[in-house]
Amino acid sequence: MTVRFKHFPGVSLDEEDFREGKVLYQMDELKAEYAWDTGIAIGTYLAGLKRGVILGVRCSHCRKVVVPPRTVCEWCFRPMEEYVELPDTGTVNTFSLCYITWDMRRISQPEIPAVIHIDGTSELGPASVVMGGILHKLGEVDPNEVHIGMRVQAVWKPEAERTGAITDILYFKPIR
Amino acid sequence: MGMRKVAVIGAGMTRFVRRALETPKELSWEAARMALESCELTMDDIDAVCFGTAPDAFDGVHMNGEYASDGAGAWRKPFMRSFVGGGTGVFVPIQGWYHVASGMFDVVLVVAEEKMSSFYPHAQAAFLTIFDHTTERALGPNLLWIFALEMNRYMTTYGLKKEDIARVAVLHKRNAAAHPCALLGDPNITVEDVLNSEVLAWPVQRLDVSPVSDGAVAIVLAAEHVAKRLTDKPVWIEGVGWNLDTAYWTNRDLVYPRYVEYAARMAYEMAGIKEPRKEIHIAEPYDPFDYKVLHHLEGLQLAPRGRAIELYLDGTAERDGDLPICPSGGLLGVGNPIAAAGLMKIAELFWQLRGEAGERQVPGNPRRGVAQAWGDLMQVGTVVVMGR
Amino acid sequence: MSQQVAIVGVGWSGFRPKTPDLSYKELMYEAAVRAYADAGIDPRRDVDSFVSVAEDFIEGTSITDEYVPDQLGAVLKSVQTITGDGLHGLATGVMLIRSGIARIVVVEGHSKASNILTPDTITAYAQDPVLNRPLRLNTHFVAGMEMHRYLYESGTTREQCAAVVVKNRRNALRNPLASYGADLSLDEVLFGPPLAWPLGKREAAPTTDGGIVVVLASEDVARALREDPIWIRGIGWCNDSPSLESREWGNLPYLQQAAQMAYAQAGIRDPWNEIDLAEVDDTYAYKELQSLEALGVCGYGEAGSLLEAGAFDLDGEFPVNPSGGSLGVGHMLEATGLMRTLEAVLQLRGEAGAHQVEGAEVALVQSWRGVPTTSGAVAILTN
Amino acid sequence: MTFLERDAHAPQAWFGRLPAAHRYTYGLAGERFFRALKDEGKILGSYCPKCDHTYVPATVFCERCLGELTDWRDMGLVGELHTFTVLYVDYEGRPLEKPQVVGLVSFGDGGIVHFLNADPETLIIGMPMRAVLKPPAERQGSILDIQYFEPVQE
Repeated sequence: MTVRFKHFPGVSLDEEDFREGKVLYQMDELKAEYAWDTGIAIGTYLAGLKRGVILGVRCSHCRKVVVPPRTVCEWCFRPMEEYVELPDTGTVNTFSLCYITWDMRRISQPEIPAVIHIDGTSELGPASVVMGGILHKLGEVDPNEVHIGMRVQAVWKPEAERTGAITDILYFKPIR
Repeated sequence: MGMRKVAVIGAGMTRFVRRALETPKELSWEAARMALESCELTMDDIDAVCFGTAPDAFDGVHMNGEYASDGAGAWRKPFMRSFVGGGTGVFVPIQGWYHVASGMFDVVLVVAEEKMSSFYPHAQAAFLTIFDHTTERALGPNLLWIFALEMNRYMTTYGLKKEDIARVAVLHKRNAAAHPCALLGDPNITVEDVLNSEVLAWPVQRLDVSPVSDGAVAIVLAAEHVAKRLTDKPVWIEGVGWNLDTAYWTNRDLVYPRYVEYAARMAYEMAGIKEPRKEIHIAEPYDPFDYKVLHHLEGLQLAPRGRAIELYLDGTAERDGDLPICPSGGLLGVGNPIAAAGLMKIAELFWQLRGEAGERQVPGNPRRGVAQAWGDLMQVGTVVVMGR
Repeated sequence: MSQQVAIVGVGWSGFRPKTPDLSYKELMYEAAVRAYADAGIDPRRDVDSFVSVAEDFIEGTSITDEYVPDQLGAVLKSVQTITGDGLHGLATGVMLIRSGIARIVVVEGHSKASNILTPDTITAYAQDPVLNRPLRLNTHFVAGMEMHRYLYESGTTREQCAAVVVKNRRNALRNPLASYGADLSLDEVLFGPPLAWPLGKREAAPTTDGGIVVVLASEDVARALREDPIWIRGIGWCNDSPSLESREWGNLPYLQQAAQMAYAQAGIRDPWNEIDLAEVDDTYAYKELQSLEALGVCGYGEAGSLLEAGAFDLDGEFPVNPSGGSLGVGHMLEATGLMRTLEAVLQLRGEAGAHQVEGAEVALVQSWRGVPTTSGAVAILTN
Repeated sequence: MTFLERDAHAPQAWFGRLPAAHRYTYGLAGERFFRALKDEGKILGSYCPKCDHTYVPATVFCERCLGELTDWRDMGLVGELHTFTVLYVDYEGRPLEKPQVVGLVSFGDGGIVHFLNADPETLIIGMPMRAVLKPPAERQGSILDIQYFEPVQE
């Protein structure tokens, strides 16, 4: 290529080019709103959260327990058999200390997203690649003390304020 | 029944830049035209067009494939856009491959384009909506979260050190200094620079990450009988593989990319490769973040689990090493216009295997290379093996 | 490479304007279970490759292919998403099998149109952001302009277009999967509310929800799986200029080309005589007539009078949209081509019930990706 | 097919949106086309000698052969009405109080899509239409620098 081509196209602009009117541009914003049907499994999961319960499901075939609920086991393609009320405790599988919001604003106190392996779900081991983990955040903890393997428990919103959402759990905090 | 042989016979690309003046159509056109010129074909010779671009949220056009299709040469041609998130750049040549291998087309133009700068104010915000709309988005996640979560799991499991992982970023950015299209090539960058860069989402720091960019890449694929007529240096697509893991990413162990392994095994089987480490001479694994390369090298069976870093520590990965890794400079150095970045790796192997990579040329007449991309919720692996 | 490709299983779910009882994943799962049972396969053991058709802004998710595998039994398998109509997905399956890399391929498409609260502004985001979108026009204007030019060039009348609606919604009365069966008079369509003159609101297909899964197999596998596979004898697809300014308006050259590609593979020279039924795009009523002409079923400007003469009726010489089409079944977004494929498969198996076309042996299926695109695909199926 | 039941108290739907805002550059062709419209009040086309095809608005590439187009031409302000519609719904799909008349006015082998300032009853496909531009001081380099097209008065 360097053998054949001497010139590569692509005109690079700077932010100043926009500010100073050197380039023409058009702004627009997408208006895209949805009411996603929650359906059987996730609808029931959300109803459980409103009650203060984390629901998992058990596969009718491989007996695996996972969270969040789904109607089919993705591994054996058999229907999930029943809901399982799980404890609101678990173990930190992995975490991060994040200094950037979703829209790239910088924050001084880090958010602590974590994958939390909920107790009572399938174990992750050398023979198994599946566990019942969920994405959430950690709170009431010194960022320097967070570690993989840390035991945590959900901190719920007051019952009256719960809406049937993953944010009905405010965060998970260390079990002391 | 033997499969129909398919060759790459031409390639072209734009510079990867932070903000391009060109529209997505124009970027696609610039790359497509170069690819055609490189093998002295015209649009009359093209039977079908395959197009790759990652989420519409970047370019900012619903059905972006349709919108950009004229720039990619799709006027009055069979045209399709395929889509496997970040894996798209190495998937779209696979799509081109099966267009030709099916016997339905002899010459196919493959174009990948991304204009991330259209997303305003910052492209990273587009990634909020890759998360599950009901169970995850309410937490306000960003893309850095999942990378950081995965990197932490990987580092902690194997006891890897950040200063070692930083050597990946250093090598790739140094390699990119020799790439005329590179956005972040830097011959003098050091491990200290990476370690001193801003912490975004620990353990991920600014220089662990590839830059948001705009750009396009195109290649031309041809069936064997056409390829042999058109060039005396065809580069064959010897193997293809792709694989998608469960969407429930929090139910998986992020320490190891099984989807990459499965995709690689599929491609190796087709290519007849039994010992990848010995039979592959150049690797272009996907490197949007430095630790990802290590992850992917392990999935590609080019290093034992937890030990890919050794390839960087002992010099194996360097351009004149035993297994040069990302001699292009990769996404970390050249830039990461998502789909285009993956196809850039295919173009790099094409140039390297033909001995046309100029300053970046890997010594020793390499005969075979592997390119790989990855995407979605740490979920998809796409692999292409090329040889001459 | 000369490998024939067959449809060995079909499954569906939903087919109602709203499906509030199921999430999109559950909708997909139900369709998949039916299709796998119909084909007699286990997805975890038997399927080599999966193809879904979807667009991000329709789903409300970026990189929406992420959420495909689990409910199809496709985890840790080869899965790809095509941002195209279901027929593009079908064509992808055909290519995968013909290349030799797969022997059984699953193609999935679904519509959760009822979950989209802002369909018009989403569609508008498909307009050119610099040339067209600043005018802030509802994208139906593209259909209004196309219909007007088509009527002008072809001599087709508004009455003939309205008659498409009457026919298709009557056909839908016989189809239990159709959401919009109705016995309308021509005047009720013609003098209904306007949308983009000359296009009336009742000439634009309403949407419906549903999931469709199709199982494809190579010839040897198909013959082993069932006695009555449906063969994909030809499949073609093509684009015109995407720009409103330089495309053709009265004709559909991309569809002509897609049809020629499919016909050449299937060995069809005389569509009118060699094809027994057609499922043809009717996103807007005029498109059915314009498409039939581009498909070479009749000459340019002739479809309207043939329609009026009853040729395209369920019991006519060349039944068109016996299912009720998008006007009668409901438009299923990217899944539309698969909805039409499903209908063709049921017809060719003789399982279409009250809207069965007697003795159907060759079916044509065609689809368009809607405004503002110029993307069409055609398939020829036989039993 | 499921063994699971839906909790009767389950929320029906989860409401959300896909937040996305964009800044679009006009590109190589758009920069030149719209600056000519803004500064000189001209509609430019570009000609492909290989395909004998004139693109309006001007593009830098020929979509037929992918050749680069360097022969740019002033197309004048009068084109021919190729097709039009009367639109009864607005951008969001709500009924319009005053319907919009919209058409494609052809120039060369392309044209401009815009509002038509005329009683639709008086419009005929094929009639000449003139672009009415905003005053120079109000033009910003946008398709809206054209206010509308209107029939050319005899």
